[in-house]
Amino acid sequence: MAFDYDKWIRPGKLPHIWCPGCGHGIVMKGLIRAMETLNLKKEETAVVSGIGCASRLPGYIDCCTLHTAHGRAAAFATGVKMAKPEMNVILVGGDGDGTAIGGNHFIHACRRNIDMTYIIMNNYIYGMTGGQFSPCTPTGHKASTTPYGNPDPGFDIAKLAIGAGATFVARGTAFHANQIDKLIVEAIQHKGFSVVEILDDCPTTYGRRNKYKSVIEMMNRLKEVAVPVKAAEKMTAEQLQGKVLTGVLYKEEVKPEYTAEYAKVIERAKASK
Amino acid sequence: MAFDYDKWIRPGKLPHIWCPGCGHGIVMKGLIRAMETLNLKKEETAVVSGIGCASRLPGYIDCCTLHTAHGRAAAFATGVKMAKPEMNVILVGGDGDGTAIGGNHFIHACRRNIDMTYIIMNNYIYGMTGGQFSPCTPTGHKASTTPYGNPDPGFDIAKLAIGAGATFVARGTAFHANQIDKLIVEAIQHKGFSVVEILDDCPTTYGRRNKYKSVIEMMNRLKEVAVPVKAAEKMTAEQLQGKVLTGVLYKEEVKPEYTAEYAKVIERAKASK
Amino acid sequence: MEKTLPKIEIIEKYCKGCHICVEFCPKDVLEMKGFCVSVKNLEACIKCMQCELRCPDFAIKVITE
Amino acid sequence: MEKTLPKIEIIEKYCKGCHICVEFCPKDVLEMKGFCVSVKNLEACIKCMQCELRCPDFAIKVITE
Amino acid sequence: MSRYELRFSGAGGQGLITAGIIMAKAASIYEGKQAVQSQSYGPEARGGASKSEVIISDGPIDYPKATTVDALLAMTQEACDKYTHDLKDGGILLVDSDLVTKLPKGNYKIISFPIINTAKNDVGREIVANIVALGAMVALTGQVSRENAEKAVLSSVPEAFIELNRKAFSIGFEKAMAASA
Amino acid sequence: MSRYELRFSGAGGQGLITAGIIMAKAASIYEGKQAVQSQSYGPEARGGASKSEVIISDGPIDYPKATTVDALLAMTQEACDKYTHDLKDGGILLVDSDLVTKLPKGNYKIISFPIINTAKNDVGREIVANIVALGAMVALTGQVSRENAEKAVLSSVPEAFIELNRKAFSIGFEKAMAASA
Amino acid sequence: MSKKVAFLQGNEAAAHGALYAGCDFFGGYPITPSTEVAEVMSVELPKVGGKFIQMEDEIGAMAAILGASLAGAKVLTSTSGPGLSLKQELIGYGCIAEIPCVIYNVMRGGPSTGMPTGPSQSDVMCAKWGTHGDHPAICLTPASVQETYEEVIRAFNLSEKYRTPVMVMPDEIIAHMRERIVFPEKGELEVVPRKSPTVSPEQYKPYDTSFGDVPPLAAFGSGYKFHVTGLNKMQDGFPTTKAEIVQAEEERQVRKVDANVDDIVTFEEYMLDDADVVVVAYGSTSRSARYAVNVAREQGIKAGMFRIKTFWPFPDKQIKALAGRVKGIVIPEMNLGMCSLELERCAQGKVPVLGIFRVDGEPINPDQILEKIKEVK
Amino acid sequence: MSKKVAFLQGNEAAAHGALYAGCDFFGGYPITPSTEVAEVMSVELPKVGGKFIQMEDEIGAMAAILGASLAGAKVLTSTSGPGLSLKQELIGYGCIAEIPCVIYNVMRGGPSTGMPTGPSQSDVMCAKWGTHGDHPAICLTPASVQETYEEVIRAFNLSEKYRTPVMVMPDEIIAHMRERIVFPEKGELEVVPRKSPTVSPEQYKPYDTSFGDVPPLAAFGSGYKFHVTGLNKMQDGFPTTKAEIVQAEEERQVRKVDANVDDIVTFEEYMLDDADVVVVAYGSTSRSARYAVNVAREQGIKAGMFRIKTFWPFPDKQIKALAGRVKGIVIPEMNLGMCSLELERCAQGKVPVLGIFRVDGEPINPDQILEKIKEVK
Ligand SMILES: Cc1ncc(C[n+]2csc(CCOP(=O)(O)OP(=O)(O)O)c2C)c(N)n1
Ligand SMILES: Cc1ncc(C[n+]2csc(CCOP(=O)(O)OP(=O)(O)O)c2C)c(N)n1
Ligand code: SF4
Ligand code: SF4
Ligand code: SF4
Ligand code: SF4
Ligand code: SF4
Ligand code: SF4
Ligand SMILES: [Mg+2]
Ligand SMILES: [Mg+2]
Repeated sequence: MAFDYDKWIRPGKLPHIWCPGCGHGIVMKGLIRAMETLNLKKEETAVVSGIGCASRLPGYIDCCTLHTAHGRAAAFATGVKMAKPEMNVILVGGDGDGTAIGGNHFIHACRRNIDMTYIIMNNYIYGMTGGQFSPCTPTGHKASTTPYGNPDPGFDIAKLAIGAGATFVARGTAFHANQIDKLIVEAIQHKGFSVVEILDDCPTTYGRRNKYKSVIEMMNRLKEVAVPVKAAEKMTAEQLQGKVLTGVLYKEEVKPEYTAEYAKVIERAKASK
Repeated sequence: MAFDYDKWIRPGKLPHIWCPGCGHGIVMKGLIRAMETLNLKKEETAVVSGIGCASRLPGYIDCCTLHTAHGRAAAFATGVKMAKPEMNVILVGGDGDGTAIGGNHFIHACRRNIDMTYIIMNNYIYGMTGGQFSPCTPTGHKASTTPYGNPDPGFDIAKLAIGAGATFVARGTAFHANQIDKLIVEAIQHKGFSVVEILDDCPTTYGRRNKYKSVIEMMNRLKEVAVPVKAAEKMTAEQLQGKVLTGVLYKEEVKPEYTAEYAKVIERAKASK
Repeated sequence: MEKTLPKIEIIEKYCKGCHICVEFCPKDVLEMKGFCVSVKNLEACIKCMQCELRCPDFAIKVITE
Repeated sequence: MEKTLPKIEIIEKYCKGCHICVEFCPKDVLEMKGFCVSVKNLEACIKCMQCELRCPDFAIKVITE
Repeated sequence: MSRYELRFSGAGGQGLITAGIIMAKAASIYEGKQAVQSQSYGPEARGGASKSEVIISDGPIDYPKATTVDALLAMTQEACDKYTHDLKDGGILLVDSDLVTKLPKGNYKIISFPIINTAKNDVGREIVANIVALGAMVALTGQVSRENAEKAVLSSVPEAFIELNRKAFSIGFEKAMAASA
Repeated sequence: MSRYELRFSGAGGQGLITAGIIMAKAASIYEGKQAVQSQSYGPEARGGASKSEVIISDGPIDYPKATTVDALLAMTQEACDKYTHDLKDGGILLVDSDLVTKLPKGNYKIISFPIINTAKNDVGREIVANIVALGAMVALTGQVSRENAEKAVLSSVPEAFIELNRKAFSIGFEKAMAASA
Repeated sequence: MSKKVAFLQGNEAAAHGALYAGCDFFGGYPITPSTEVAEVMSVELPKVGGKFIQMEDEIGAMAAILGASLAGAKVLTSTSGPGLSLKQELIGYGCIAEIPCVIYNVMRGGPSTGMPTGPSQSDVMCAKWGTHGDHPAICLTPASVQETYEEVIRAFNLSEKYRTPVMVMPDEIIAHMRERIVFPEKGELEVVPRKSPTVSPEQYKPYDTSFGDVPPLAAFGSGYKFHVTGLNKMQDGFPTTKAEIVQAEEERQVRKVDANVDDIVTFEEYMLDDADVVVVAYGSTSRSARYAVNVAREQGIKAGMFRIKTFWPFPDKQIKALAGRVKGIVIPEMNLGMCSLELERCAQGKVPVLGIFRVDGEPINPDQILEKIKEVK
Repeated sequence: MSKKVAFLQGNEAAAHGALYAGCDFFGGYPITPSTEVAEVMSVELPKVGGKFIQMEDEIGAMAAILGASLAGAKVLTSTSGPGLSLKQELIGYGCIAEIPCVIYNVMRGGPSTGMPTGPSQSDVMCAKWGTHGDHPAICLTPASVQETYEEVIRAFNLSEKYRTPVMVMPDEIIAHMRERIVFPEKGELEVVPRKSPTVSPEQYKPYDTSFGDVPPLAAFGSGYKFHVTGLNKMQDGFPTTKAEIVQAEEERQVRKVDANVDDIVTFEEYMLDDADVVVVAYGSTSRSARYAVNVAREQGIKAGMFRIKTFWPFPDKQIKALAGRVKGIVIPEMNLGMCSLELERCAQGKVPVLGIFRVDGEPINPDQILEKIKEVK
């Protein structure tokens, strides 16, 4: 049976604004399937984003949705979650939004380990503003502001999140569409701050400039570079050259979750009265 | 022979503003010894800071010194270094300045791997504003804004820097005073972004609140928790419980340095004319 | 055993003509017609749902009962 | 062999009386006098420079020739 | 003053902004007139309706946006519906006959031919439909000479595509002449 | 109006802000007068000179800062040098006799005794020198009753230190009475 | 029964005022000279089940309170100059998305780091004009510890009533001086609750002007689901670029405040009935002004004071009326002339506006004001 | 020899103007509708050995240009509303530390994210009042592509001459429209170099007023060593809280600009000689205004235009003079009335100020202005 996406999409809001072949739509579908799997209550679920193409996602989802300012999703969401810890709080956005201007809020959300799930749609570029390089654009690649090839090294978002203290980090790709929901389900179920990076593509501003002839070519690249963590264990460093690990990259359950810790502060404070 | 600190200190600027027993003075001395060891040219050396007690350091050093705004040292310094790549650029500041408000500039300087050295004086607290907790305050500890014990987990600055892409990360303590200059020397010599975290103490706003009876007690704690990386290799996980590794924690020399990469951009651009 | 054919629903006003469903259909069931996808060979469909899964635009549904 | 004694210079207006030099002198050469450090037993000094190294305030120098 | 207003409209990605720019460039750099080009676009830069406006005049141009449009190109039905409202009485309306089937009521000089298809079939690349359209607009409006317009086209495209564009321009120019004859 | 101005000055960390606050509290909460306390400090909050000002009045207090000071406490020479300038003619000046050796010229009622040493030796803890000084200021200024001031002291310190502070206050009060007698 | 009294700093009073107003979320980042607010909130909030969070910077703090407010909390942040500048982008977000919140900003010496421990009044203009774009502004400038307490409560009320960010801006003198404060009983002062929707979740629109210029705001997690954005939006909360809608919505956002100046603007008139010279003052400077006016009266000069309690919206009407009645306006400010420009605008050339401008970290003393009063002929 | 001409967008012209002025460092963060500036700079700067860096956010971009300027570079950043708000804290830093830099801000619909692709003029007030604390402000509002080119050059010149941040603020229409531009020859337009110290490094003080209100600025790495801070400072650059010094330095910082309005303020008078009605306009709106004035003249109405080229410092003197001469002032703005308030202040009640305020993302068209002109009786 066809999956009933409509149940989660606000009536009248499609078609969405994304370009033909933009990966963000594929990620949105994965998120919807995950929400359905978990049977989330729409009224008890907040979907929060910053600004960017990816950040337009909340407008389509029939929940409590918050399209904040560029880079600020994690900080707004922290406020929502602290005020209403019983809500499911899901953050969505682009690589630029999350790791450039939003980098500080991102690492601090990781540090606090507050129970929210952050889905980063990493298309290696600032799509919305027309294709300037982002902190995730690979070195040497072309963007509208790197006419001579990008001199900047890119972030490894997963490594950054782990370094900052996140307790669940996963990576998928828009090609591996049927895994997206599974990663998101596991992330939402995780008690603590979880990061799900989905590599996807911006054919419009990134693909053309970097000589990808079509959306399909870009999709196939995702297929080729991805190596599931399990498979990678059996591969040599050489074989892993240029590859990107996918699946659940990191998970720990020792570090306490932030709102639960704050509940204890309240207890202690009340006891002290 | 007594070390001639005066050569590097601006006449008439001592005594400095730091409290009795504040570790920042010890770090400043280490920095001066390092500058002397490397025989840096004062006019070719910029010392850049943000705002905070630690960030007052540049005012004392007889170089090109820049006391910027809270959290912005790394971004200002990036401008200085890009404009004058031949200068030595040294950043100094507190844990709050560097990892709270300055966290984003910090991780991006790590990512770019721009040839500067960042000395973070980590006293686990916002000293200058009177002892509110910082992102480095240990969980459970007392600060003026954590009357019931700090619910926040702290950053591991070294882990964060490595996660963000820094290529040299070291840690020392104010107790191990004679190692400070050695770490800084190695950091400055490293071609790329180097981070030197020095654990020191704020007796005034942190010590008292957390029941350290004296500056000496705080110093001795630093002595006890520190374990040199070499020594740690031979220790069990149990033995390492509650310890902090010191020495050069991470070093890699593969990632290209940023200003050198940009020089290549200039070459390519000129060639394209 | 008779094979039941699925109903492939295409929402034309959502389809942006990106070709993804066409390319990733293992049985070459679909084709582009102008800017929009259309079904060229329903018989061949094995209901693998790849097209529905991959379409970024919610424009194609494979209805199987 | 005669031991040459160092000169221990204390810059009173820099000293903040933090006790660090006193406590970390291995030979108990120093003591606090009011808010400021002073030398109590120069003879014992082994010129280890610990006091100079650790003083956060540039207030004590061990001059050895 | 001799203010002449053109509007190039269609869907995002059809290259109409470029067409407008080339027209304005032809007027202002090669024809010795004055010209201003401007455009507007929504957040859906790459879809939805898009427009590019060109004002051409012998003297200085103050207001850079259209007041009453002298000539309108509409490459989609949506654009035609949306942007005809201020086309002046007797103004020129050029449409792609395949895509714009519902023509507006009003006293317009309507010219229509299958612009995209011409690009695809006659020139060989759909992507130059905007230059076909431009050629047609140059022919229909007479604001710049064919030569100057061609110069503007050729100075605006990459070396490798010069021939393609020259061809597109010419065919557009000719088709319009024929269609309006 | 009965505006009375006090200034507590000394080095950062000597607890003079606290002394000022307690004085003002005594006046405003316990004595039924009105009082405002304010302070100023540099970036060197924990060193350098620091001051705390208290205005006491029977009616509303507009300007919250000192205009001409009625009574000044100076716990260091630096503070004495810096803050005496607007002490009024005939005003009260209380100093720590060990630390303030150069007394200002002018027509002041100067009272001096070794405040810190009193705290150290007579009370047993140097840290309560500020309360010793406060006791003395209460005695010298007569703006609040001894009882009300004591109440203010006791309501401002942690339970465990009540006795210590009571003692410090009393000794300060007595010493000042004796010194000014 | 006698009321609870205490001897508090302005900043401490502010925190207690917020608690009285029902504040249950504080997001902040420490900065001198406002830290005491955060410190008190960190102690008190969890006692009543509220949340205190120290964010990574001022932008994060502003974002957190906006998020919490949308989740139904009554929210406060506190800061000072540099922090206010950093918050500006998101203050604009609060304005366009119409999210109630209170920003308590202690004015210290600027620009930039300036003089962190010195008082100033030089943030009053950026209270209105700091963020880009058109937006409403409400800013209160209390002049005593008690008033700081009360004005923070009023700020919460105005913020809820008009669904917009409200600023309270004491100068450092007010923030740090200590005075006796009398706490009102519960119920004694008005506390305005958030206007919640009366319609069902299906019918709810977050900017539904059929309920007037200030539409009810539902909370996330309360059974309502809706969309909030910082883009220009329609009544249902979704973005639009339709010219008519954008114009209408922007105008409504500003009108909410402008059409209600009489409800919002408060001031105090002191000895104005027969005054020839009026000192216009706000914050701590008004205390010096009152002192000076009293002395002037003693000397037979007909001076009076108009004390601005609500700096924004500016009391245009009142100043215009005054300008027609007096011979001169004296404006002492701890800045280089900000209120002064507004007064000139309102005075319309009818009377001279004489400024006393200090930015040296020292208070303006009564003598300076008295001198200026005497300059008015 | 004929000059080089091109058909460019305002933003592209801005980048080329900067290059003409000797800009050799650009630090930015992309934002619609200003991205073309960064894009052109990323292509052109390295060709001449200059540096282009894309920072992690607008705050970082502002910090980077300030750092680079201290290291001797001529620096530019470009942004739009939300970015301008974020830069505010560090703009104040540039003011107090007196660091030359040019901020190019394209005005789009606000507040907050607002309407990123729609034009507006609603950042003009935050150009002056955005950052906390007292500080000087220079802001230019060009009205054509050619003028954008030239005004960016002038901005660099003013920035160096007065050692202070200078803003150039085209609205989105000017930024994105294309016109023919004629490039000046090298040497044809004035390019003001930085005033470098004439004294030896030992004698150098970065704020040495013995050289006047604008002391020479040495570059890091040029043999001079000195200290720079965002705290109130002495002439030698070190922090102070001494009242006299702070007051004097703050006043000097503002006086640098205020005492030189005649050098800084530029404007255009169009048909004003005999005008009864004056349309005051700036940026793209002035083009509609000129059109409307022409039509009005054709219809026998004595209309004229005063075009503000330098928005800050505001042309107080000129407007005050005009107000005494005309019957009415019409001010069309793409905001809800900002310049309008300044005009009211300057008009001092002598003439009515009639505003046309649009914030819907559409340009103000000549008809609207004409209509308003006719309202003046
Ligand atoms: C404060 C601020 N700065 C800059 C922008 C401009 N801006 C909008 S989206 C964006 C980047 C988008 O990139 P990303 O987050 O990767 O999302 P994508 O569009 O690629 O999906 C930028 C720079 C803005 N809206 N606000
Ligand atoms: C924008 C801004 N926000 C906040 C502050 C207040 N502030 C000054 S220093 C500081 C923290 C200092 O802590 P840290 O960097 O750890 O240095 P320390 O004083 O502990 O050495 C804060 C929060 C400020 N000056 N500017
Ligand atoms: S510009 Fe790129 S990221 Fe944005 S919608 Fe188009 S393809 Fe997607
Ligand atoms: S407050 Fe703490 S960090 Fe600051 S100078 Fe004192 S001891 Fe050092
Ligand atoms: S379900 Fe599978 S086989 Fe059938 S059309 Fe879709 S992709 Fe092709
Ligand atoms: S994948 Fe979807 S949008 Fe793309 S062509 Fe197929 S149906 Fe159309
Ligand atoms: S040199 Fe060593 S032994 Fe001598 S006084 Fe110093 S610490 Fe003591
Ligand atoms: S360590 Fe330095 S400051 Fe401390 S007591 Fe000794 S000399 Fe004085
Ligand atoms: Mg992206
Ligand atoms: Mg610290």
